[in-house]
Formats: sequence, structure tokens, C-alpha cells
Amino acid sequence: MLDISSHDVLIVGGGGAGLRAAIAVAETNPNLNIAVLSKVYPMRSHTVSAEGGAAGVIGPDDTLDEHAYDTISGGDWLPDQDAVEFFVKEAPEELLRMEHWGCPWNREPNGRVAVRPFGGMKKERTWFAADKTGFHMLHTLFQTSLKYNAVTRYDEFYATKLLADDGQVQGVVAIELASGKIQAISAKAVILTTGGCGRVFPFTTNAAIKTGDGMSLAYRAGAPLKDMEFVQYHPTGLPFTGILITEAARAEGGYMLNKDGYRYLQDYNLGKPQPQPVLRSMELGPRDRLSQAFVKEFEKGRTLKGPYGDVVHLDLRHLGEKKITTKLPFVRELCLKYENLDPVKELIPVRPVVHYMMGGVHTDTNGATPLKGLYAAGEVACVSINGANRLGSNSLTECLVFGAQCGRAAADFASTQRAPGRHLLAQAVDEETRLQDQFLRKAGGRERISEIREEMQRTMEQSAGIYRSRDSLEQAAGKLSELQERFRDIGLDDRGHAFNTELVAALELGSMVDVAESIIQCALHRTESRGAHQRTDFPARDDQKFLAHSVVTRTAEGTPAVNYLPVKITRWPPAERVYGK
Amino acid sequence: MAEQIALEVTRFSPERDKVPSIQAFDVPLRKEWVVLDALNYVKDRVDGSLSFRWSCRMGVCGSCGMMVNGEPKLTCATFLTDYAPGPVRVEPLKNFPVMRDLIVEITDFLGKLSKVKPWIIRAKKKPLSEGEYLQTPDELDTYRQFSMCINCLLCYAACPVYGLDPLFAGPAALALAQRYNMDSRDEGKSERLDILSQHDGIWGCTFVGECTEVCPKHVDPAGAIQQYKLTATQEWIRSLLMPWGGKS
Amino acid sequence: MDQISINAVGRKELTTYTEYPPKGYRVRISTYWWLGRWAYLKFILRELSSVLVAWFVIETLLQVNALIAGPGAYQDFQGFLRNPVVIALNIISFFFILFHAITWFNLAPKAMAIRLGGKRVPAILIALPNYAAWLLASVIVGWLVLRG
Amino acid sequence: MTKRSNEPLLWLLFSVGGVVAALLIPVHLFLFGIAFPLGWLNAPSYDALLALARGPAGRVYLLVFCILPLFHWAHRFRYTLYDGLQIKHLNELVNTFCYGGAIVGAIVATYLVVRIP
Ligand SMILES: Cc1cc2nc3c(=O)[nH]c(=O)nc-3n(C[C@H](O)[C@H](O)[C@H](O)COP(=O)(O)OP(=O)(O)OC[C@H]3O[C@@H](n4cnc5c(N)ncnc54)[C@H](O)[C@@H]3O)c2cc1C
Ligand code: SF4
Ligand code: F3S
Ligand code: FES
Repeated sequence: MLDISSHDVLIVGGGGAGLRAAIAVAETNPNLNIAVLSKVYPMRSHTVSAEGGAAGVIGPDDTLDEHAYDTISGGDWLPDQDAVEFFVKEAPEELLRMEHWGCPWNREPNGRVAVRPFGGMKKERTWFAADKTGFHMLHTLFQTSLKYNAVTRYDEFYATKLLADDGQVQGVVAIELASGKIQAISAKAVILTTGGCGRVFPFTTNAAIKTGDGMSLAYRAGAPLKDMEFVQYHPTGLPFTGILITEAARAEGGYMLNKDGYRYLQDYNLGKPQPQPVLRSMELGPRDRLSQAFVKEFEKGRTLKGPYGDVVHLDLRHLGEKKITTKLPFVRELCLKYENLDPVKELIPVRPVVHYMMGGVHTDTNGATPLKGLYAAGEVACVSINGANRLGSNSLTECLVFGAQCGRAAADFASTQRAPGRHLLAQAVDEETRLQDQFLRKAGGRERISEIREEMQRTMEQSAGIYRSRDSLEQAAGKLSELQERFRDIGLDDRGHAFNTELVAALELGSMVDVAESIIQCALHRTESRGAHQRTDFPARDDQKFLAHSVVTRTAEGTPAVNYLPVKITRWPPAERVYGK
Repeated sequence: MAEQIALEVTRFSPERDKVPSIQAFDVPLRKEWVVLDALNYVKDRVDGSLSFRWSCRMGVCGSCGMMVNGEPKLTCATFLTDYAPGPVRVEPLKNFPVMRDLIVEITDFLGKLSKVKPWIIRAKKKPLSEGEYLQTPDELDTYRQFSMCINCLLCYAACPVYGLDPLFAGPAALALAQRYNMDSRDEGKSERLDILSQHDGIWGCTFVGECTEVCPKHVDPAGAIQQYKLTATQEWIRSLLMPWGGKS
Repeated sequence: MDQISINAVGRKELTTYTEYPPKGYRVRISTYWWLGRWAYLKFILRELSSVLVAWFVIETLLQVNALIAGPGAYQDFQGFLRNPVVIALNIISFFFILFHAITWFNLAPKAMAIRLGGKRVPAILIALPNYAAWLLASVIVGWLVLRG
Repeated sequence: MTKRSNEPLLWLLFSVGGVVAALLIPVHLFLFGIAFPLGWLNAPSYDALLALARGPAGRVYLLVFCILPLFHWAHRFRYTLYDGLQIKHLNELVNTFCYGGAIVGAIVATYLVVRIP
């Protein structure tokens, strides 16, 4: 029989944003009954992979305004400036709170928290825990969350649908992976913190679980997605695996070299090479610019051929063994392990890889979406502070600041609501029938999950990569609707209930195709180049028409419809992005 | 055709099977492939019903622990070529109940983790407005090693004591308890000691030491537990000498 | 391995779920688990060295007893010690106890995280004094006993 | 203390016993158990040995030498029985045997040491 369990606030996603939200709800109103639902055990969430650090103003010579300015210019004037101001103001306090909860931040000899420089930031303001910052933050949050008895965890539950009543979101339907049992979990408020969707692309730093489920859940429930065309490529991923070599490697002084051993970034308006790292210059320029420079170098034939596509080199040798082992031990470990080379003595082959989604579910600064009762925070959401290009180390902080903020908002909202009724059960029964009909009980089904997934990934890489054009995007749009069609004919080998990971893979693929379509549509409509969105047919930024957020909603027919929302400007009028000065 | 290697994996479905069995697949042997890539190859191209956990593929999320030729390993950090010419046998982590194919039940560990109170305990909290707790790099260094645990549970699969007595708190949970004990910001040592000096806590460990040998993150849980025993004994002597409340 | 074929799965079966927590399959540990891995065997041998420790303590107590009983009894006891079986047992004990001593001194640093000047003292620096003490103790005992 | 059990005491005895056993037993065993019986070295005379044992230092030494390693044995053997034979459910029996044995040994040792003329 189908079950329903109810809570006051339900958080879908147990990563940095989700756990921070759960603690915020518990601290805002200790009487609330909180649930955290996650498709993997919370400490497996992708936040665990973040390496470099989390930004927040701490130094005496730094100011909130400078952090805001770096973020806004880094985002090519697309961030909402009220959101950014709120973000930079809350950031130091949130990071400090992590310190009080036990996060092992690196320290200065006098015992104060240490900070390091990061790409696109003019001051040193990135807090770090060696090069495992996300790992330490996630485990600190998870372990701290264990002390709150009000939190019920649904570990290894996969959310398949948002329950909604009259436009108000009141819970989810989820599969308990261990048993295959389908459950309705109702709540007065739901917070989505399901992370990003890098897996839509073939080469990505993102973990297998980053399949855009939350974006698709919200989108299908009628919530708009925002700025989906802005996909961040990180300039330094390892070929084949896509494993990230953190920006901290460049912040500590690493060089980017082309096949002639030349620091090619000087040719792309990023400043003049200096032996020491210079903030907001050369290797410490923003990620979009660095990734674009790679493509230009490739076109000039100045990259190196590798078995997995072209690469350039990241050179850390001059930093010396001591610095590498104390500041970048994980980088060395990863290189030794996966590339069989030692960065102390050898050059690291790197290429741009998909890393982060600037876009996501549209929310206000409280994390509230236009759907009543639905909130979102972290990478799944788009507040937006990242605009057209996120600065490294802003996103871990974003998870904390907006995770907490939306936890508080959802707690307040839930306190005023009555418990949803059992009538939601009917929707859950429908969902169960859908899953059965579409996957488990269906006869036949000729398509394999992996084939559709790979075709989708190839399409996205070719048409919505670092550079895009109308032709490539239109082609991709056609291809994706074909894939949507073929997806309906998917056949599973596994019809069992206990831990049916193939069913999960199918559902994740469904989410990814949704997200891919919204990326393509937004990219097609934005006929300008800004930040991470570069159109070869429209190479200039167009503030007249596009100082605006793309907002994509699902029409009644299931197709995406794109509209625009103005950007909120407070104190920083649009200007040219200047680096290397 | 590229070179092949035989991959033998455990299959088990609680709905269908009474006991697990072994199934063999031929997979390509590629230089850059880890064991996890081979499993994914099978899942994507041969048999989609093969179930296993994985996520980060970079040795940090802790979900892909399995027995590879009898040794507990992170399959995303274990290269296939190290096992050429094969066969490579992949089994679910030892000492845990098998739920499906290569997936084991680990809620036991999560319960134990909560029990050791792995969070900062303080008599009086410092307000945020007063800034951070100062902690020198040396103080950080005393516990950093124990904070590196990714909860992959390879150590539980290697510890015979845990296999024999599932009540034993086990290496990772104890190492994490010690991680907080050694943190200069924490004041919960004696609270944790009350829990962990029971029989199923630190005293269950007989210092087999294999936990440390298999740990992919060099956490050294064996060391953590022995140090903990030493601390517990010191505390015990102290409470003998000062029976009227020498608890620190 | 046979898959459940698609058509064979009836509607009824699909709505019966495995219970939660699902019954996992627990592998029983073999009585001979300690033979399964070289490290486990080493561990068991290390632990069993304690039996030979106890044996030698008993042997020593017997010797003390003989000492109390007078020169005649003491001579008889020396005869007992010359019994090949006893010698063989002692030789085996000797190796076990050497094994105990070496593992003990090597593992001691693990239990003692001694810090000097903010850095953890390397294991070798803790193990070395142990070995030195061992040598010293052996020399003193040897000298005292052989002197007479 | 009741709550915290007597494990710390047992562990302490085990550890100290382990140290004594590691430091002293090898040389004793080599001399008395191997070298003298095989005639590799000249055994001390009865009188010399008695002289060594009867002094206060000799007596204390013998007590330490015998009692602590017995507790070392008791602790280790207890866990070896638990794990090797998988009989943790018989723990009361095992504990009585092991620690009881060590206590009896300690009493015998004390009795003998006191009686050294
Ligand atoms: C390799 C790498 C390095 C990075 N380094 C940095 C850095 O140095 N600094 C920085 O600021 N940022 C960095 N980032 C970005 C940052 O780590 C992420 O943006 C951030 O961690 C996202 O956190 P999150 O809480 O939003 O989502 P996640 O941590 O991804 O968590 C998502 C959660 O949602 C759950 N979930 C998803 N779908 C479902 C579903 N259908 N049902 C149930 N649960 C579901 C998952 O189980 C998981 O618990 C890095 C990213 C990568 C990939
Ligand atoms: S201690 Fe090591 S082996 Fe054990 S769970 Fe932690 S990381 Fe894994
Ligand atoms: S293997 Fe087990 S017995 Fe102790 S030293 Fe490690 S926990
Ligand atoms: S997949 Fe994350 S540790 Fe192996």
C-alpha cells in the first residue's frame, strides 16, 4: 500500500545547501518537524568534491563592496545586485558559523582563519580547508546536523515528482531505493537543494548524481527556470576523467602554457605575465575568459594533441615540492593517481570541462520560487548572484547563505500553514502508475538509457559548448525533441524493486533531457554574447536588449517558452569587464 | 578488438535469490580504466540490472567501496590493469549485509556515527560577533588526519572484530570521535568518553590494525583508537585519584 | 544469469514490496577467518604469543619453586629443562616472544601521539628508545646472571 | 566509575605487562630456556642464583616479571578466544578463566617469592 508521511518542512537534497537549510529551520523554530530527503547519503553529495574554497570578506583591507563588485563584474552585469549585496554581507558570518561548528579551516600562525586568492577576485578572501574545502564543509554540516533530533532523514530516496494542490507545493513522491517502495511525503513547505546538472555534458567535473533532477521537478510542476544558457566551463580539468584541478593551483602561482610553453593568456586581454600570481589577471582571470582563450588557442593550432582531445599545460613545477604538498596535496594526489604524473616535476595536461550551472530554479532573495510553498537554494537555484559567470569560491558560500536564508523563510512560512490532507495520496498513486507503466511493467522498449544519454551529451557539447551559434543550437533543439521521443521507448533490463539503479538512471535521464532542452532554448533566444554564453553569430554584449534574465517555463504542450525579466541594478551600472589592470 | 579482462561480480536480488552468486563478464582492458569504469561498461552496454553505488569518481564521496580480489578498495581509484590478466573479482564490502548485487546496508554505521557525537560540544558558546575560535596550525594539525575520513567503510570491511561483533562501534566512528576530542575548540571529551569507554566502544578493538592498512585517506583509525584507550585510561586514573569529581 | 522476463512479471508481484529494512544477506564469518588473510594470521600469531608468555612465566615460577626446595631439586629442574621437548618448546616460545616484542615496540608509537614543538614526533623516534631500552635491559640481566 | 567499567584497569595491566614481557622475557628465555640447557653458556650456580633472587630487589623484580605478563596474557587470550573461536557469548566463562587464571598465578607467585629463603 502507498504510504504518506508528513513533516513541516521537507528538504529535497542533502548537500551543502540542503543541510544548511535543515539546520536553519531547526534553529528558527525548534518545534518544526524537518525532513531531509536525498538520493545518496548526505555525505556523498557533490559538495564533497569542491576543492578550492569559499569566499567571504575577512581581511582588514577588504570591503563588502569590493566583493560585490568582483561578483557583479565577474557575472558580466547579469547578477541581481540586491541579491549580491545581501550575499556578500551574510557571507563572512556564515563562514564563521562553519568555523564554530568545527570546520577545519586553514589557519595563520596566530590562529586566525587563513584566506587565499581566487580567480576573478581582487582581494584574498577565499577561506579554505587545504584543497578539500567542500569535503570538510559537507562533513562538518552533516555531522553537526546529527545533533538535531527534529531532523528525520530519508537517505537513498529518489524524488520523482512534486505534490501540488491548487498551485501550492505540498510534498514529493519518492522511491525508497532499498525497497523500491513508492512513498508520498507531504510537507507545509518544500525546499529544493538538489544541485546542478553537469552530467548533461560529456566532459564534466560533476559527479554522477548531478543530473538536474530538481530543476526538472520544479519545471514540471510549473516553476520557471532562469538563465539556463549560462554553463560554466572550468579551464583546468583532467582529460578523460574530467577530474578538476582546482583554481587554487593557479592561485598559488601555477602557469597556463600552450604547446610552445608560452603563457598564452597574455594574448587575450588578461594582463601581462608576472612571475608571481596577480589578482584578477592572467591565470587569475575569470573562468569564462580562460576557457574561451583555450578554444582560440586550439583554433590557432597551438594546443597539444592528446588521446582524449586537445589539451594545454598547467605548470606547477616552479612552486616547489613544499608548497605543493602543503597547499595543494589533493592536486598532487589526483595527478599521481589518475594521470600517473607528479606535478612537482611534470606538466599537467588540462582542458576546459563543464563545471557549474549559473542558471536554475528562479527564486527571490528568500529562496522562494513563484510557486507557493516551494523554495530552492544552492546550485539548483538561480537567485541570481552568479549572472553570466560564477566566480570560483562563491558557490559554496552561496549554498550556506541562501540555504540558511531559505531555511528561515520556509520555517516561517510553514509555521503559518495547516498540514496538507491525505488527498495528496491520489497524486502519489498516479505517479506510481506512471512509473510502473513507463518503466517497470512496460512490455518491449527498444532504447537503451546509455545510448540516449550519450547522444544527448554529444549534442550538448557540439552545439552548446563554449561557443554557440544559431545553426548549432537549432540542430540541437531538433535532436533533443527526437531524444525526448525516443526516451518514451526506453526498455529496462531491471524490473526488480530492491535497489533498481537502472530505474534511477532512467529517471535521471528524463531530468537531463528536460534541462538540456531548456539550456538550448535559452541559448537560442539570447542573441548576444555575455559571460559564459558566447554566440559566434552575435559576438557583442547587448545591454539594450539583454540586460535581462531568461526565464523559461513549460507550456501546456510540454514545450519550453522563454521570456525575460529585468536585472536589478542598485549601485553598479553596467560597464566593460576589465582584467589584468 | 582491444584486450579483454574477465570481471566477476556478485549478483544478488533479495526478491529472487536466497544466496548471492557470481557472474562473469568480459570487459575491455584499458589503461586509464578503473574498476568502476568496467562496472559502468557492463551496466551501460551489457546488463543494465547490475547495481552498485558510485558518484564522484574521484575518491572523495566514499560511495564506491567494494571488495576487489578480496581487498576492500575504492573502485574509482583502483586500476583494472593492476589486475591483468585477470580475472578481477568484485564483491560487496565484507561484514555488511548485502542488499543487492554490490550494494550493502550501512545504516548501522550511521547510527554509530551519531552515537559518538561527532560535533563540537561546548559548555559556553562564543557569540559570532566575537569572531572565530583561535586555532594555530599546530593545533589544527593534531586532529586533521582524523578529519579526513570519507566514511567509505573500507575499514569496517577489513576489521574482523566488526565482522564478528556488529555491536562494535568500529574504526571510522571511533576515529571521528577522536577527531573532535583532539579539536582545540571542543569540550566534549568526557561526554564522549562516557559513551565510548563501554565494552562496544574502544575496548572492543584488539588492534588488528587492518583498518589503517586499507584506509584510502590515511586516517589511521587504529592509531586513533589506541590513543583513545590511553586517554580513557588516564581519565580513569584521574578519577581514581580524585574521586570527588576530577572530571576534566 | 537469468533475468525475469518482461512478460513473466505479473501485476500482483509488482505491488508486493520487499519489507523495510529489507532483509540483506549476511555472510557468516568462517571459524577460520584468520587464515583468510596474511595480516589476520599475523595478528592471531601475535595474540597467541601471549600464551607462550604465560608458559614462560610458569616455567620461571617452577624454577623459583626449585630454588626454594634446595640444590637437589634445583638440579632436577635443570634436567627437566634439558629435555628436548622442553627445549623445542622454549625455542618456539623464543621466536613468538621476539615477534611480540618487535610488534609491540613498533606499534607503541601509534598509541602515543607525542608532540614536540607543535609537530608530531615521528614514529621512528618513539620506537628507537624502546629498542634501546630493550637492549639495555637485556644487557643488564645478562650481566647479572652470567657474572656468577 | 561503575558506568565506565573496569576496562581501563585491565588494559593498563595488559599494556604494562606487554612492555615487561617485551623487554625482559626474551633475554630470560634465551638464557634459561635455551643457552644454559644446551650448554652454550655456563649456567650460574645454585648459590649465585639464590643470592640474586633473595634480595629485596630480586624479589620485587620476580613479582613484576611474573605477575604483569600474566595479566598481559589474560587480556590478550580473552580476546583471542572471543574472536578466534567466536565465543563472545561465553564471555563470563572466558573472563573467569583468563583473569581468574592470572589472579591465581599472581597469588602463587607472591607465595613463592615470599618463601624464597
Ligand atoms: C569538482 C568541483 C569543485 C568545486 N569547487 C568549488 C570551490 O572550490 N568553491 C566553490 O564555491 N564551489 C565549488 N564548486 C561548486 C560547488 O561545489 C557546488 O555548486 C555546490 O557544492 C552545490 O551544492 P548543493 O548543495 O547545491 O548540491 P549538491 O551538493 O550537489 O547536493 C545535491 C543533493 O541533492 C540530492 N538530490 C539530487 N536529486 C535528487 C532527487 N531526485 N531526489 C532526492 N535527492 C536528490 C543529492 O542526493 C544531493 O544530496 C565545485 C564543484 C565541482 C564539481
Ligand atoms: S577511516 Fe578510512 S577506511 Fe574508514 S571510513 Fe574513514 S576513510 Fe574509509
Ligand atoms: S582493524 Fe579493527 S580491531 Fe581495531 S585496530 Fe582496526 S578497529
Ligand atoms: S565514486 Fe566517489 S569515492 Fe569512488
